Amino acid sequence: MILDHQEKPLASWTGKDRIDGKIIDCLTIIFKTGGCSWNRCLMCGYKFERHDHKDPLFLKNSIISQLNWISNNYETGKFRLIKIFTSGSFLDPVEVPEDARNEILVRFSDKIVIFETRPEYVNDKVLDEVANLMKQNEPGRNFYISMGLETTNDKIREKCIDKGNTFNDFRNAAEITKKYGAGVKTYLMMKPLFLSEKEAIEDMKKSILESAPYSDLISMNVCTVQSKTEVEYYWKRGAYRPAYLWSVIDVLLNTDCGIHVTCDPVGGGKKRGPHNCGACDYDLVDAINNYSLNADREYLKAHFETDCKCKNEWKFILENERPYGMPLTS
Amino acid sequence: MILDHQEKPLASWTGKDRIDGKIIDCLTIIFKTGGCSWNRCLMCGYKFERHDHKDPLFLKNSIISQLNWISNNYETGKFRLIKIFTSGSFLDPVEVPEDARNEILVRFSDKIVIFETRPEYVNDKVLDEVANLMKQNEPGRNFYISMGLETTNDKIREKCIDKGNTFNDFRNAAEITKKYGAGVKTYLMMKPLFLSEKEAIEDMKKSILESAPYSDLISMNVCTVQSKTEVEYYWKRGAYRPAYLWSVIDVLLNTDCGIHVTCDPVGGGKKRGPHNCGACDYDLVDAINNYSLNADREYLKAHFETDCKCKNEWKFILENERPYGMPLTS
Amino acid sequence: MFEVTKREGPARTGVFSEGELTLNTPCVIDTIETFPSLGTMAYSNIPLYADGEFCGRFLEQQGEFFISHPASPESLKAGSGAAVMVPNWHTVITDPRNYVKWILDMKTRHPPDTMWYAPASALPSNVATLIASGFDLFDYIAVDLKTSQGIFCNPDGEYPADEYLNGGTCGCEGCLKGDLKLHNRIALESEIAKVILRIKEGTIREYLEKQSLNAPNLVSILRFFDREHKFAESSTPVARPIRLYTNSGDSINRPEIKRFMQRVVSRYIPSRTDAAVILPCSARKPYSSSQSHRKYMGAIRDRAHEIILTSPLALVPRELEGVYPAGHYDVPVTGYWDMEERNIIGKVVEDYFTKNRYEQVFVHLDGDAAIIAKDALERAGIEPIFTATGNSPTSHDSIRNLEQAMAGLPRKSHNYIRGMLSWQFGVDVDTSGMIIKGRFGNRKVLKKKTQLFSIENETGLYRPTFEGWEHLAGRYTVSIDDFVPQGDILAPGVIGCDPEIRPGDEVFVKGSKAIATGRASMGSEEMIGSKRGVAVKVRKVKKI
Amino acid sequence: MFEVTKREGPARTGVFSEGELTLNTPCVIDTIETFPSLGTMAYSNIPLYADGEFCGRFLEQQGEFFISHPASPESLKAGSGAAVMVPNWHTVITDPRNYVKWILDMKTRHPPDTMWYAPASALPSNVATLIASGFDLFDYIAVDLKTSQGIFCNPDGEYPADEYLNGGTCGCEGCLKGDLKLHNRIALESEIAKVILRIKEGTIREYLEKQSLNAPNLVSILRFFDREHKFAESSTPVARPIRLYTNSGDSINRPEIKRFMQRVVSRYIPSRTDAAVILPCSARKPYSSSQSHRKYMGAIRDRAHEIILTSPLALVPRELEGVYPAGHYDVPVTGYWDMEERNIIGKVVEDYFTKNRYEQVFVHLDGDAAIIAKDALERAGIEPIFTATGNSPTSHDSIRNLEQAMAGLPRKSHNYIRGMLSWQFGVDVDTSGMIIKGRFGNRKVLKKKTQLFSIENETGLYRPTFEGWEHLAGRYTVSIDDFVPQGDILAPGVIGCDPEIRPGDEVFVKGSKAIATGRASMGSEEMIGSKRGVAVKVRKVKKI
Repeated sequence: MILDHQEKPLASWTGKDRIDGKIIDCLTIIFKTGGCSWNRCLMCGYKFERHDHKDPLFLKNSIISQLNWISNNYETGKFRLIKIFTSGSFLDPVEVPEDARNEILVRFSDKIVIFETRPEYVNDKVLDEVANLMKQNEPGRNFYISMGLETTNDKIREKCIDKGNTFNDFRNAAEITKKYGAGVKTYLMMKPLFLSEKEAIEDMKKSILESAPYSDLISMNVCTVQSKTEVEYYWKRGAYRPAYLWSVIDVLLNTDCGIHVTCDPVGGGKKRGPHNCGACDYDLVDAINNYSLNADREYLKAHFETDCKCKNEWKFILENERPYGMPLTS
Repeated sequence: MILDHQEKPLASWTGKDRIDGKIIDCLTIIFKTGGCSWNRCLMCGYKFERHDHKDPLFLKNSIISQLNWISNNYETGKFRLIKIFTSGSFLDPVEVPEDARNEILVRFSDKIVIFETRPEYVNDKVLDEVANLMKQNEPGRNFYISMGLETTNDKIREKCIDKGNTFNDFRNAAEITKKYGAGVKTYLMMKPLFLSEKEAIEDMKKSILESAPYSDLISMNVCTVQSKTEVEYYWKRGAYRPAYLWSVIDVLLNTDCGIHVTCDPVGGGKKRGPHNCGACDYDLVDAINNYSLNADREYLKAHFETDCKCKNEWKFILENERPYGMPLTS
Repeated sequence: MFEVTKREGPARTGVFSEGELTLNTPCVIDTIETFPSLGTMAYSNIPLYADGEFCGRFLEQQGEFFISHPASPESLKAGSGAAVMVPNWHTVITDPRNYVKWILDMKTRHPPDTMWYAPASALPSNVATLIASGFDLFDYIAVDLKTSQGIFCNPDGEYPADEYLNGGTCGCEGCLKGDLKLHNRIALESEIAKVILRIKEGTIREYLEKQSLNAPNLVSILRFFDREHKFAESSTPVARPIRLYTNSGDSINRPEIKRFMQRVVSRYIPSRTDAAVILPCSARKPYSSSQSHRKYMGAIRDRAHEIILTSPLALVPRELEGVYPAGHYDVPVTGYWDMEERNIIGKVVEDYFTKNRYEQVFVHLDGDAAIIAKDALERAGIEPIFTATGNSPTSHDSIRNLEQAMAGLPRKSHNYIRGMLSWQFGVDVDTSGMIIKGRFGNRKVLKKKTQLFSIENETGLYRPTFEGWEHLAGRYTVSIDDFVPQGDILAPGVIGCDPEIRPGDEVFVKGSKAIATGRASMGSEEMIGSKRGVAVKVRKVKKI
Repeated sequence: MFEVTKREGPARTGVFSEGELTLNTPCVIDTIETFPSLGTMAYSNIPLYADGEFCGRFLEQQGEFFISHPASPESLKAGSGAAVMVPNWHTVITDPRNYVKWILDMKTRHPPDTMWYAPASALPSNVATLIASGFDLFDYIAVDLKTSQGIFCNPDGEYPADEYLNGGTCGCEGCLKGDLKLHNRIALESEIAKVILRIKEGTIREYLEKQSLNAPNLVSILRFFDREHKFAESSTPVARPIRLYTNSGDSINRPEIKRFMQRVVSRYIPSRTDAAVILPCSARKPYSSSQSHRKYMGAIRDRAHEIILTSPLALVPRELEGVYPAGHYDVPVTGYWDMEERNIIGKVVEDYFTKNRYEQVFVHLDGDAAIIAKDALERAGIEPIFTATGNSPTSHDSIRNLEQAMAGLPRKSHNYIRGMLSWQFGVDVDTSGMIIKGRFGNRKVLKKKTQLFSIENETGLYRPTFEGWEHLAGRYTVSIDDFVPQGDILAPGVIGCDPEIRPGDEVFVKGSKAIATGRASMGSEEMIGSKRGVAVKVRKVKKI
């Protein structure tokens, strides 16, 4: 079963995830693929994590080799949930050749699989194929398609992210997904470039409410400063500041859309990630993580209500940071 | 009568002077002599105005020649009063050989003569000789001996002037003078070195009152900054400031000793002489001169009561300038 | 509508008015209250560092302010009188190179009579620099932010409020009440008031040098501006009736000093080149009123051209000793000339003597000054004669030496008129028959009985009469339209002018209906570029 | 009684107490009310410029102050704890040369633990200079005088009250009431409060550089003091846990900078002299945490001794990059090195490489820095190899060049311990077996399992343990009497000490009954000369 040629994926880790109110063991895999065909998003640092070769056969072999590495290095049987990322779209045949894609799906067809794709690759033909490959060995959905909607505001998506698609594209893809019994996991992006702290919060709250009807899971990413991105260019020049953790919690606590919105504040408390003043960051990151997993609103709320010297600053920023005078802090 | 050899005195000028309540025409002569034998006073700039020769015959000839220049250049008959200065003492035989002195006295024996000397040269022998030379052609005194008492405070005279004599020396000389029917003209020195403005005023008021019993005339000199003197040394370094004109008037107005104290504020309004702020100086110098001549107290008082921006400063100085923090202005 | 009322380089005072609103600038206000459109600019952020392509796609002109961006198209210009905002200016304050580059780019692109708003930027410690960069309008955002962070602002910097608010360092109402926000706002308002008075007095540069020491980036901003000499120079007054203090190491690069140096080398014409003697300066100004210079002049007795070597002006020919800033500067003296001043001054000496070839050059200097002159003259290919000996140029021996060195040289008075006219107007005037008459404070230049110039006491500048202007070859002319000026000439009336004109310059006004003499209130760029404000204060008008 | 509580060169805070009276200095009070004898000194004036003969005749010690005069006899000394007055000090403020000369004369003559009163001198604009000269007590006379003259005082200077009192430049109670006297007094009090906080923070020098720009004479005073380096250096802390800003042209002459330069040349011992490479500095400190230095170090890979050329510190050997002020300075950067810094820095480079003869010297610099190094090395008789090419030392080509130049050189790690110990204690320690352990923030030097030093995070200084002191050859020892220290060691307990000790130095305390480790609170001169105050903050005591 184990092949000779084994290539390590870009990354892989295990953890717990909350799906449909249950906490289950989860394996996350990031495959090195042909790379995102769009490849223009301003905050995306995965642009360089791709094979230079675009030859489908080469890509297929590489991806399957990575899959084998996973099988060889994890007891895959232990995990109920497999989350698959590439640096682009799992359903993009240029990036992930179809037979490689299918091989992966077959390998994990006894689990819940979540994979990420841009909506333009979600169509009946592909979904039909995918659905057929995934066995239905217990009740409930056994695969989810996650899509980076980022925001429901097309203007922001265009200017601040340069995502190249629309809310409507997402909705269409979501409808197709549902048609095939799969779930939709929606990724939203908190505080991309060019938004004031308040604009970012408002955009996120609105996006959660507006995307919920089309989503089964919602995960809010908080923009971080990744190497060699536009975001980093501006950040280095004092023209971008990642969101305050206060803002993240504000969004999580004060947006009721019926779906438990999860958030993994990557880089939380670091300069390049969502952060406060440094004194309160550790506790708040912890509270957010706890909330994502346990959905314990009260616990998060208690943290939101504790005081820190930076809370005044944050309140001031919300009221006074304007598009023509921002960011006010770093 | 007019001799060939004629040497110009150091200076000579005509004017009006007030003596015994009358205003009379006056000729002032400053003879170049052998120079002051003491020659140490800190403010005295006449130290260098002397013959290098000390030979009595040379000096006699020079002085008589200067006397001749005066006779030749002024209608001496017009003047009732002759004021004689040397850079030292008229009665010092080393400075003014006796025969030269006598020649001068004889020449002006029909007038009132005032000459200046240090008290140590006033003795019975000389006074007897002088009194005999001066004809008594009208009632009243026909000669006055003026002496630079400067202050009645021996300590100040020693430290601040280095005069080398005492109030007692002065009193003795004044008594001898009176014995020979001559008048005593007392010179006082306002604000020598090392006195604050207030100390200077107080010293002067006290000196006027204390010297009046021994004086027929009192003239108050206000210290000026003369070339190459100790006063100039300190003045250049900001460590001496000549008196305010306000102070001069204060002394004149507020000291009632029964004698009209005159004052010629030499260099008045200039940096090196008594001065105020520059704006009011001209008027005040004028008022002081007027007072000296006309003894018009009201006119002077009116000027003292006018306001100027520097009056506050002066009042402040009087109250706050201390021996350990002075001068406060320049 | 915006009108500049006084210029000190890019710093200025002005009046902005629109309807009921009148702002005397520079000033700090609650901008969003006064300009409500600022509150409706959602999602409009364009960072300063964005490129032209991004600006082109997303920069929208909206609201009450014209929005200026370093990368916006050259063709996009604010109108005269407009309020201009440079969004996010606070983000470039720690980036001196771009700060200065962008100010230059933007300020030269838009008309001078526009009010400039730097949002979220002003602190008591940096507002002098912002104003000196040409900003006029500020808000409370930066100080209020500091308040929210528990930071106490004063004109020196930002400090922990717990130590400073009760530390007795400030006696304002905010401090008395323990109200940090009030203190911080008052501190900013007070600082702006201070800067305004400095602009009015003409001492903003001295203050700027001082305030720049608050932070390394402020020093760098000052230095980058100084490297771009022309930018500030074009609106820096040609003279002021006050002292100029060159206390800082950066003073030598201020526009007035560089301008003086450049004019001495490029404009000034000496009236004799047979012999020059280089003399030390004196603390007293003009030099010739000092004791030391009386000695030198007594020894020289007009047998050589007297040129004073001094820091930071480099060379002051005797004829120019009274003109601003030669008669007005004051500098810390320790006897030590630092290498930077040696270098700059040495270069001027070299250039001057390379251009003006004297047959003989006497150096009557000692110490560092003598070395500077020696090295510079050597570079100019001149072997000078040193006349100061022993301990000091004023010593008996030195003066005797100087006197002996002059032996045999012809006497020729300094031609003050030609020297000054060449320096002030850049022309070589035939001054034969012209003489200076009158006591100090009321000096005039006459030719026969006709007055050509009066000499301004406070600045040393020459003020031409109509007859005087006839000698100045058309320089410093302001062309106006076909009207007869009633009072001062306003900027819109100007149709052209000599590019050399600076605020305070004497100018000749020429139109088809009238000529006039007067003094420029603004520089040539502003005369041409502005639609508001007094261009020339007219002294005399003549219909033609 | 007077006790100094914190020293920043001659500037200090202290407490004066006598009976009911307690003064926290520096301060301004109505001196004549507090010290009534001042009111009874009639006819006692002795100008500062009086000579010794005059002083001898007329200077009387009277009243509550010991009267100090520049010309009074050497033998006349104030007692420890006394209040000292220098009468008429205000008259020398415009005479920088004598000002500094006399301060040096008088301050070295009298004990350090005396309170110094400068009568009639203090204005908001000059009091920083007065305090930095060692004065502690001031009166209101100078500001009240300004009030009487209608002059408004602020920390920048003196101005016409009619413009300033209502000009909005100050929000104090006096200004609000239109009370000039009150304003002027508050301004002085506030300024002193500001200076006190600066002394406490350790930033008085930065403030002094700024405040000196108020007037040419204040700049000259600063410069004359800087020439007398040793005077201020002896009481300047050896390190501070804060940034050091070198914003002014005079910063290069501040005691901390000169001291660093001198120690690098005279004390520091490099651990290899086969090859050195001179590198550019980086804005980020320590340098090795910067991107550029990571590149250089990656290319060098311990095949040469790394030495950083930087303004204003001149040379920073890699081993010293973390120590104060190398890890703490911030400087305005424009890419231009002025001639004065070139000269000073070049001299250090020359001296360093003349003393430490490397077999090969690589210069990995560009622009002005490369020229400075080249010229200095030439003077030291060294022909270096230049490894930076093209546009920048960090360019791909430059880094490759550097890497290639290193080929064949032996790898040898930098000996941080030996480098730092030589610099800090002036000793050459055999460091074999010693290693640095621990994470940043908690680094220690061990030998086998014995800890010899801990490394202070904020300053980079080495803190010896008793075992560590055994390696330091008796340097930095404070000798005490035969007692066992209970808590800190007070000045009277000190019977001798290493003259090199400065405030903040690590010291070894040695007495017949005990030894101790600790940190000096005062410099050696003060330890010996004072009768009050903490001399050494003791960390550990051991009875013997």
